[in-house]
Formats: sequence, structure tokens, C-alpha cells
Amino acid sequence: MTAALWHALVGAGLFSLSLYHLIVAQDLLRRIIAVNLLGTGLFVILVALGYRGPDAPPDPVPHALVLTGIVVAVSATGLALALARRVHASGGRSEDV
Amino acid sequence: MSDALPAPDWAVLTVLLPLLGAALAFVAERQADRIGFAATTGVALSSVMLLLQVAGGAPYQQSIGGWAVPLGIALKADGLAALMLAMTGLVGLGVAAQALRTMASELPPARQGTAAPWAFWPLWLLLLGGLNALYLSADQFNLYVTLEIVSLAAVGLTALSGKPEAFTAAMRYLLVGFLASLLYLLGVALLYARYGVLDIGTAQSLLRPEPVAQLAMTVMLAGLALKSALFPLHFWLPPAHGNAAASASALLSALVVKASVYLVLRLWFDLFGPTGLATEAAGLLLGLLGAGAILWGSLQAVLAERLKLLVAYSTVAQVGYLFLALPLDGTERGLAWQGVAMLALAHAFAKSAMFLCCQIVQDRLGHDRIRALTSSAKLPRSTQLTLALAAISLIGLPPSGGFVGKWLLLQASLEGGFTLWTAVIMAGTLLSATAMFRVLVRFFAAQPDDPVEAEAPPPGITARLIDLVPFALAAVAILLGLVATWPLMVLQVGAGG
Amino acid sequence: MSGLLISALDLVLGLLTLGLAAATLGTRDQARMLMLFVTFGGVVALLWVRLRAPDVALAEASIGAALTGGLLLRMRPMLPPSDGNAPRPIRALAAALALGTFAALAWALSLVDWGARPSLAGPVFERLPESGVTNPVTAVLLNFRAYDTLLEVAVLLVAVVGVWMLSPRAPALTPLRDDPLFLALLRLLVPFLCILAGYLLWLGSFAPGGAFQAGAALSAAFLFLLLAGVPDAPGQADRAWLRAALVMGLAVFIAVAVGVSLRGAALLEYPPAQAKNLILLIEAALTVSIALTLMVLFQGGRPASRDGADP
Amino acid sequence: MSAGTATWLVLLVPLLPLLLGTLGAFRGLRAWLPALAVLAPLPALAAALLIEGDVGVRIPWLLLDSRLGLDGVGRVFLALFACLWFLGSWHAFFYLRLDPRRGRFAALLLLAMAGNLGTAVAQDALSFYAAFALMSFASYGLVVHDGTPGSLRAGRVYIVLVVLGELALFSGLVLAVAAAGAPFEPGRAAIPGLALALLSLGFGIKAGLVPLHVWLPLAHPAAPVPASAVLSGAMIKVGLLGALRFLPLPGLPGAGEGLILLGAASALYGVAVGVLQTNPKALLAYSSISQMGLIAIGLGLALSAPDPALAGSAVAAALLFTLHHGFAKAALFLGTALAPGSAAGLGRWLRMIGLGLPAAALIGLPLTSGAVAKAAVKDLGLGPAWLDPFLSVSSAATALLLVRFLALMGGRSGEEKPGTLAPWLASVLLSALAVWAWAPAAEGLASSLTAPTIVDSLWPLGVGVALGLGLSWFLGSSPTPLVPAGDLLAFGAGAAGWRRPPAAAPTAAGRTPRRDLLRTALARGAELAALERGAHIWAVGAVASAALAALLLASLLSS
Repeated sequence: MTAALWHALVGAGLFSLSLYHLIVAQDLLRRIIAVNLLGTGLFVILVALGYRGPDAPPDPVPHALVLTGIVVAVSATGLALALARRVHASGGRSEDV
Repeated sequence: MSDALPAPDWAVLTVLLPLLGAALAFVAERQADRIGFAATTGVALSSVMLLLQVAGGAPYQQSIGGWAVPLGIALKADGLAALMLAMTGLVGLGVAAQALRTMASELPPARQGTAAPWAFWPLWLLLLGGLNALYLSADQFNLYVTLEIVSLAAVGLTALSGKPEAFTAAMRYLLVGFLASLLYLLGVALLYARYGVLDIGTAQSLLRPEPVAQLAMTVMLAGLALKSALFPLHFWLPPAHGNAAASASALLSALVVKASVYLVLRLWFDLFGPTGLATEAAGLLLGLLGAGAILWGSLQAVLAERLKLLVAYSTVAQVGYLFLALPLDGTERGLAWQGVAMLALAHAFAKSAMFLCCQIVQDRLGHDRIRALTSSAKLPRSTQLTLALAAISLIGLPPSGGFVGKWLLLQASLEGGFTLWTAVIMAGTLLSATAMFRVLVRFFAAQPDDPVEAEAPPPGITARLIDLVPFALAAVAILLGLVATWPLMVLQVGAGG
Repeated sequence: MSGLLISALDLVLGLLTLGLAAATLGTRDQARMLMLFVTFGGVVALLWVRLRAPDVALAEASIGAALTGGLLLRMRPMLPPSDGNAPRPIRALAAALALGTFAALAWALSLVDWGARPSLAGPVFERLPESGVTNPVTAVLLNFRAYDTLLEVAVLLVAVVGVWMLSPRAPALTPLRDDPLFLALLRLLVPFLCILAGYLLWLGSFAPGGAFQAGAALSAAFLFLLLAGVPDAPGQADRAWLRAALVMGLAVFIAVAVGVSLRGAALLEYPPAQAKNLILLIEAALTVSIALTLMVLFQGGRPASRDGADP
Repeated sequence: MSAGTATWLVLLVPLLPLLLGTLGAFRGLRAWLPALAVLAPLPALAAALLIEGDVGVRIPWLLLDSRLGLDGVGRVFLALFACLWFLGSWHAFFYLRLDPRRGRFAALLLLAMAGNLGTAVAQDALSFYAAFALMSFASYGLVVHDGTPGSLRAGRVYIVLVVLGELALFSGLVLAVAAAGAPFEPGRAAIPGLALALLSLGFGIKAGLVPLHVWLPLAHPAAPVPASAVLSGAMIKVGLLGALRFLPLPGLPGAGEGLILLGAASALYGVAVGVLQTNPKALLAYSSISQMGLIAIGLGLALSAPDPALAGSAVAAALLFTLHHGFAKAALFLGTALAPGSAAGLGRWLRMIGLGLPAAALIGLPLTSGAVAKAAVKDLGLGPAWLDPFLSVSSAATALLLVRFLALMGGRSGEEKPGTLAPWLASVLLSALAVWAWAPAAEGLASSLTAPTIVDSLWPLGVGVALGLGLSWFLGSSPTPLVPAGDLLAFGAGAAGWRRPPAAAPTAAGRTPRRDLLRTALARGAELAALERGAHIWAVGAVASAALAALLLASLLSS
């Protein structure tokens, strides 16, 4: 097994684990974190794809994609938190979402 | 090289103009409506120009930054994309014109239907830019970014109404959209892992029916089905569309849902179909879910007690029709593909008109309960007429675009000998007719009405023109069917792939 | 080939990542969940370093872990926890689906030829000299795939508009003005962060770094100023210049994109001689906008207006 | 007339009323519509009377390549439709002069007119269907114009059957087009059995064939008088027009024989229920069902004819019958706005004679269009042996029905709307004379004037009149009909849980209690809606999407 594959598998594990929690979690904060981790799992897979061993320069394209992905994720998270606050402030419950 | 400026690149304008407009509207908040409307007009104009250009027989193509694929990103517009762009621009123009009134900064908050009217304009313009970018993009990852713009802006528009239900709906929408985008991106990552490309055109020559590609296709389609609210993944749509402010609902139902369905069709016919990945079984599965959407969505529309909810469920059903192209056409664009393209276009115009009418109903009557609707003097005739016109197209009655779409879809289904789909389309038509007539017949009841209150003529010619906007949108839905030959001809431009 | 093989470090890092994720999502206590989340971000940053993705590591550490973590911590008090649990059949189904997902992904990934995977690295390195920069990641982000970045900046704007719309009054920040230690630290930290941001920005063209990383550093500086209650700090009040600075990145990006195409070239096709300067110009504008955007997200709402009438 | 003018005239036939109708969208123009509606059918009239030979125009950009034109069959229908619409809108102009909603009525009248006239000039499946639908749906507004509970109920029944009919027609046409191979030109030859069934269903509903007739006796009386006239005189004829356009003639002997039986049943059934009516308009509506049955017999003869020439003659007979019935029925319906009971002396006689003339035509007295039409059917020498005596019996039955109608009208008193007398008189004149302008009718006149034919047509009259007078005396002036209009529907209401029809007089009675079945259906509906709301849970959706992914993967890997 190569290091890249191992890390890609770690990413897959992270993705699946987060998927489970995203489905079962009732708490909004937990769901927001779960979806963040889901994204991170995906990013791990992508970066592992870019890894071409200690001697060869890594493939920069997945890195660029992940950078974009991280920024998108933080934007969505910021929006999600603001929204979650309004849900609670207007009397909504996590379970209703 | 002379000093003359090159001819404007209409396609690029449809993406950059709204983004720039959004920035400006955000900075100059008090002028947001003027900036927003001007930008929308510009985009509508550009998209129509692009459509005319493409209709002339020349699909649009550009390599951004001068970097040819697979290194760079390509923009492409064939007939379908150009039509979708024009549809977005024109429906957007209509909704924006109406929003000039309903989201005007001078109005007291109680009349605006939102606590933050200023936010409508930047959100709408960002959405517009995102949608246009999506239709033009030929790059899998770039599509992911456009999907994110569209979905986050749509979430913002959902929450705009400031109702508690809208916040809950928007929250769910956000999580769903986030999950769906990530599923799509996972597919992109898997395809990159195996083939090392992101450009769709290049990928088309490389993909083979093998496990990695199949898994990639699975997660991409699952994500997009979730975003399209394909039955039974539609759970987020009715609350979101039913509780948003009317202008927002119109945009969400007419335009946003289309984007992801468009992507499904694009991937199916341009990427997975030609490479042998799309199987008959997969088409059948998605078609069956489409059939489920048609029946269940229409049934829920029949049962709905509020007009807005009825309209929202009708969207669930309409999305179902669009998925019928997959089992009916197999992997090559045919009659059914043309039919669903037509249905998508007509639905956008009819649905936006209908949601804008919902706003008028709510404003004038103070409620939108179907049982209590009457042909009240408070409800302008033009609104009743618009609802009727929009319903004609949504049911699929002649000579509307919805009719031509269904005709083609049925023809495809009959020529292929698919009894099941024929039955589904017919049953769906019957149900949607029931749902729509439930509303329309109320306008004919003679009502011991509240004292006849003369329809207050809106002040000024501009305001009066704005009042005609929903009517104009519904009229376009009808017109699309009347001159169906033209859009069908445009669809053939660059349809080879 | 030996370098390709898995090492103990890889094993540990991977297991730690998974373990921390499981702990983060598994813990019942919200506060502990957040602390674990931040720790998790740190470990993932290490993972990026191990996978030779320093650009990503920098971004992950600053944005993914520190900023998102801070954001979550700040918002937690306003989000009452919910103890409810999904019904048992749903949990069982979800577990089955998660396992299935993992199995499918693992299967697919194991089929990828990791030794000689086709990729875009070849074309990128081949055309790198024409890109105007030497850091391949920056070349991809701001030249080869600059259009992605342009649209991504629009995503940031969506978030800002959304947050301001949802929360017309930012929840109050407790100023740390009275803490002498903090203020002393501040005098050192803020200039340092500003210099760091400038350095990262400049570094980006040939080494790991760039607008995102620089923006994150700058946003930290802004946040400290905000926490210190500095009256003229950006974000203390809603002002036209703040809004203008928030969209500056997008505006400059579009201006350059269109500007270079006016000579008959494609959108975003920089003249080769000016490529480096144009990229730097865009990145500089982006840095400011990204920094302010991250600050707005952290603030979680719109600052009170000081321009005049309340919006 | 030059070919260019003719083309433009054909285009103008549906276009003028359509454009005028859409003006109804503008509040300021609505007041002009009732007057404009009178002018709208004039191009159609001109086209039917002035254009010689066949004209066709192709409009490639319209719908999916549309064709309009005028041919022999179309011309007959167009002439009839144009005359009746002209009379109807003229009558409506005065009849609804004081109605506050006359603008809306006129707009819908114009749209229905555009559709109706459009069916006559449509030369391809799609335009025909579009015109057909426009006519049917716009007529809904005419049926419910009064807005009373009774008319709303009639409208409900009407719209349900219209939607069903449209659906059947839609799928039937698509099926026919798909089977014929040529795009949008349904083959005259083989069409699949299913398409045939669907088309028959669609056209049968429109033509009011038993048992698809239930909407007709509710809707036609509910509409304002001029609308009833065009509904019964013109619009139901489109059922025949459609059949002539799309069914293969001859070549369906089985279907033809079935249609003859069905037509005969309709003819008798219409009379049987009609005589028990007390509302003259309802009675006329049942008479329409009965007469359409006779027309259906003609069509059935054409379908089962042994050779095309005989089929052509059968079609000609059916057309003659259509013309005759259209004019006569319109005159009778417009006559229901009269109040002979309140008129004195000459006025009363004028009205009763005026009503008697078209009635006599329907019965088929010598020298009337009806006699010629019936003779034409008999002269074909086609069909089963019982057909000849049956036609005589049906004449007697018609006589019975119309005597009853005249008796009811004779006692009718009240105020007549000023200005409505002239269009009615015009309609009576037309019903007496217009048919003779058509050459086959004039030729038929001579052959119908033989002694046996006259005797043949007189004895039913005697029987019918006698029976009719007796029945009128027996029923007296009972306010409620023995069988409610809508017969089958009213009988079925108990079982099907349909709402009970309101009492004949539109009292302000509240809602009648719903039957159990309906209540159960509503409860089921509520359950379904609750099920849907229950599924609006995040976890359900998430699991569903993951499950979809699993299925999708399986479906991709399976092959």
C-alpha cells in the first residue's frame, strides 16, 4: 500500500464517518461540524491524489482545488452559523430542520 | 491592430456584469434597486444577444486565459445553454422589475415582505452570475464553484422573507445544498483520480465504464438529484419555496432548480452517455423517480391548502418530467430531450409568473388559502388572467410551451412503446389540471363580495408596466409553444456534443 | 519507489485524524466538540505538510482550524444544544450507508493506479514559465484556473451579504481593552500579522503562500483590533469604505479580467510580460477583501452604521 | 378571389376573434368587446361563402409547423359556425347589456369563438387540438357566467369532462401521429386501436354521446342564452368534425356499427329524459343529445360503408344533418329568451310560429331541412334493417319532445331583454333558409318531395304531437323535473358521493352534506398530506439520498 492510497483511504473514512453523523445528528452545530468534516475528508482524498512521492513535485491542481474548497467551506459555515442563530432566535428547534 | 474595441463577448458579460453589479449594489446600498435592475437588464440583453448569435448556427466557445483545455477552463454555449441563459435573463428581468416595487427601499418594512430588502439585489445578482456561469461552464470543478454560488445565494434568498419557517427551511436547504455539492465534488475528485482531467470535453474521450467512473457518476448524479429535489429527495423544496418572499420563490422555483437538472442532462448526454457509462437501468431508475415526482408532487399540489404550497409542489412534479428524458432517450439526445428542454423553459416563465401572482394575492387578500379565493374586486383581473395563462402552460394545454414539451415527450414515449411513461405523463397531467382548476374555478364564483372597491390604479406609467410583468412572463410561456419551431431549431445548434 | 510506501508517520497521522474526527463528532458535550474540532484542524494541517501540500496546510491551519474554530466557539453560546437523537432505525440505516460508502470509496480508490496516475501536473509544469509566477499552486489559482478563483470570490461575497442580512446587528464582542497583557501583546501582534500578511502575499508567487493565507493573517490582525475595541478598526462600524473594501477583490479581479481581454485576447489572458504584476495586483486586492470577509464572518453580523441613518 | 386574399382571410378566421379576445386583458378595452364580438365572425363568414376551391397555408413557425386551410368539409362547418357565432354574439350584445361582467363574457366568447372557428380551418393535428382546447376551456367561463351555485356545479361537471376529453384526445392524437410516422399528419390509414378508442372518447364527450353526455344537459342550460345557442348549435359539432378529420373513412366497420347503436341509443335516451324536463333549455339540451345521436348514426354509416363513394355520401348526409340541426337548435335556444306568455296578439303568434318553424325542421316536416336530412340518411340504403323504421320512431320522439317544448314556452312569461328579438328572428330565418344554399341540400329537397316520403314524415308527427300534448297535460306545471338534468350523474350521485344537485330554483340553500365516499377520499387526502409532512425530516431525506446513490451504483454496475 502506498502512502497516497493510505491517506486517500483515511479521507474516505473521514467522509463516511461524517456522513453518518450528518444524517443522525439532531444538533445543528454538530451537523455544521459534520458537514465541515465531510468536506475535509474529501479534501484529504484530493490532496492524496496530488501526492506523487517524496521526490517528485506534487500535482498542484488538487491543491488549488482544495484551497478553493476550504474558502467555500468557510463561507458556507459562516452563513450556516448565522442562519442557525436566527433559527434558534425565532423559536425554531434543531429537530425541525 | 486598430484601436477599435473588439465586439462585446456577450457570454462573458452574462457572468461578469451581475457579479460587478452585486458588488456595486452591496456598496451603494441605497441605490441597490437601481443598480440591481440596471445590471439585470444588461444581463438580459446580453443573454438575448448571445442567444441570437448561437441561433445563427455558431455555438459559443472560449478558453479562459488563453489556456487550452485540459489545462485551462473552457466556456461553451450550445443551443440549450444559450436558451437557458436567455430564460434566466428574461425571467430574472421580470422578477427584478417586480422586485423594484416589492423590495423598494422606500416601502415600509411591513409591505416589503422582508426585513432586509437591500440584500435582495446583491443576492439576486450573485445568483444570476452563478447561474449563467453554470450554464456556460464546461469544466467539472468550475461547475462545483458555480453550484456553490447558486446554492448559497438561493439559501440567502430563501431566508430573505424573515419568517421563522423560512429560517428553518433555509437552514435545511443550506445543509442539503452543502451535502449535495460535496457529493458532486467527490465525483469530480474520483474522475480526476482515474483520468486526470477536469474538462468535460476531454473527459468524454477518456472515460470508460469501469468502477471508479461508475462510482463517480453515482455520487455526482445523487448530489445533483438532491439539489434538483427529485422525488423522494424533495423534502427540502416545498418549505423553502413556500415560505420565501414571492420574488425569491419565483427565482428559486423557476431558475435555481433548473440549474441542477440542466447539469444532470448535460452530464448524462455529454459525458456519461457517449462513454457508455450511462446504463439503461440507471436511466430507468432516475425515470422512475421522475415518475414518482410527477405523481406525488401533483397529488400533493391537489391536496395543498395554500396557493404558494400548491405552486411549490407543482415544481416538484415538473422536475419529475425533466428526468423522463433519461429513460426515454437513452443516451442520445432525441425527442424526449427536446421535450424536456421545452418543458424546462416554459416552466420557468409560467412558474415565475405564478409565484409573482401569489404575492399579489397575498397582498390584496391578506391570505393565500385556496378555499377562500374568490374573484374579489381586490384581486386584479390581470392577476386572475395571469394565473390562468400560467396554469395553461403548467398543465400542458395548447398552445403553450408546456404543451409542446409534453407533446414531444409523449411522442418519444409512444414511439418507443413505453406504456408506463405515457400513463405517468397522462396521470400527471390529469392531477395537475385538477390542482390548477381547483384554483381557477374560484375566480368564476359570483361572490357576495366585500363592497366593490375599485381597483386602485397604480400610480404612474412605470408602476403600471410593472404590474403587467407577471402577465408578460406567463405570455412568454404561451408564446414559447406558439413559436415552438424556433426554440426547437436553436436546440439543435451544437447538440452533437 | 520506497518513498511511496506507507510509513509509521503516515499510519499515526491517519489514525489520529480519524480518531479525532470520531471523537469530535461522538462527544456529547458541545464545548469539548469544538475543542476537538480545532485540534483536528491542526492535525489535518500536519497531514497536508506530510503530503507536501504546504499551501493547503497554511490555509487549513489558519482558515480551516483557527478561524472556523474561533467562529464556532463564538457562536456556540447562541446555539442551544439539542440532545435529541435520530430514531434507531435511521441510525442503523445511516450506519449501513456510511459503511457502504466507505466500502465503495475504498474499492474505487484501490483501483486507481497510484504509481502512474494521469494528472494535469505535466501541463502545469510545462506552462509554468509562461504563468508569471513560479509557485505552481499560485499559477493554477491565479492564472490557469483563475476563473475558478474569480467565482470563489463571489462565494465569499454571498456569505457576507447573507450574514449581514441574517444578522443586521452583530452580536456584541466582549472587548479585551482592560486586559493590559492583551494590549501589550496586541502592540506586537498586529504589526507582526500585517507584515506576515504582506510577506505571505509576496511569497505566494514563488513559494507556498498567497492571497488566502495572507488574508487569513490579516484578518487575525483585524480581529485583534476589534477585540481590543480600537474605535477606528475595520468592522467597528458599517461604513462605505468597509463595504467597498469587502468587494474590492472581486472588482479588481473583474477589472483585470476584462481589461486584459480588451486587446482582443481571451478573458483573463494576461499579457505575458505583465502576468506577474497583474497577479500580484489581484492578490493584493483579494488579500484585503478576504481578510475583511473572514472578519465579517467571525463577527457574525453587520456592525452598527456610523454613516448616518440606520439602514 | 385571389389566392393571396383567400390565404389572408383563412388566417383571419381564428386570428381576429383571438386578438379581440386577448384585448380583454386590458381593462380599458373590455367595454368594447361585446360590440366587437359581433364583427369577429365576419371573416369566417366571408371565407366560407366567398372562397372557391381548396385553400391551404403553411405556417412553419407556428406551433410545430402548422397548417390552416379550407376544404369541402371545413367549409360546411365554417359556414355554420360563422353564422351561429354571428347570431350568438349579436344576441349576447343585447342580452347581457346590463350585466356588469359582460366584458369578461365577451372576452371568453371571443376566445371560444376563435377556438371553434379554428377547428374548422385547422389542417394538422396540433392546430386542431389547440383550437379544440381553446374552445372547450374558454366555454367554461360561458357556462359558469352567472356564478350561481347551479351554474358552478354545471361548470364543475363540465370541466371534469373537458379535462378527461382533452386528455383522451391529446394522447389519441399523439398516438395517431406517432403511428402514422409522418410528423403531425395523422395517417388516414391504420391507426392503433388504442388511439381510436381515445379519439372516440374525446370526440364522444364533445358530441354528447350517451353515456358521455352528462355534462351537456347541465352546462347548456346553465349558460346564458346566447352561449347555449353556440354551445349546442356549433361547439358540439366539433365532435363530428374531429371524427371526420382523424378517423379513417371508411374502414372501421366494427366501430361504425357500434357507433350506429350508440347513436340510436342517444337519440332515444335524449328524448326519454328530455320530455321529463321542465326547464325549456334543459329540454333543448336533451334534444341536442338526441339529435347528435342521429348525426352519429350518419358517421357510423360512413365508417362502416363498403366503399369510399358510399362513405362520402354518408358523410354528406351527416354534414347535412349537422347544418340543419345547428341552425335549428340555435334558433330554438335563442328563442328561450322570449316570453310568449307575456306577449299579446300578433306578438305572441309571431313568437310561437318562430319557435315552431325550427321545431318543425327538427321533427322533419316536409319542406324543412330536417326532412331532407333524414331522407338523405335513408337514401343511403346502408346500415342495419331496423334503421329506417327507427328514424321514423325517432321523428315521432322528436315531435313529442318539441311539442312539450312549445307547450312549456307558450306558458312562459316575463320580461324580454330589449333588442334580442331581432337576432332571434334572424336565426329563425336562417334556420328555414340557410341550409338550401348548400347544393346537396337543394338537390335533396326535390327527392324528399315524393308522396311516400311525405307520408313517412307526417305520421310520426301525428303520434308525437298527440303524445306530447298528453304528456304536457299529465305533467302539468310541476316545478321540478321528474329526472334532474344531468340524469346519470344525479342517479350516480348517491353511489359516487357527488354533491346533490341544488334545487331547480337557485335558492340560497347552503351546502348539502357530503356523502361518505367523498369524506373518506378527503380523509385519505389529508393522510397523504400528513405523510408528506412527516417525511420532511432531515434524516429521512438524507437516508433517501444515500439510498438513491446505492441504487444508482447498483444500476450502473449491473450491466
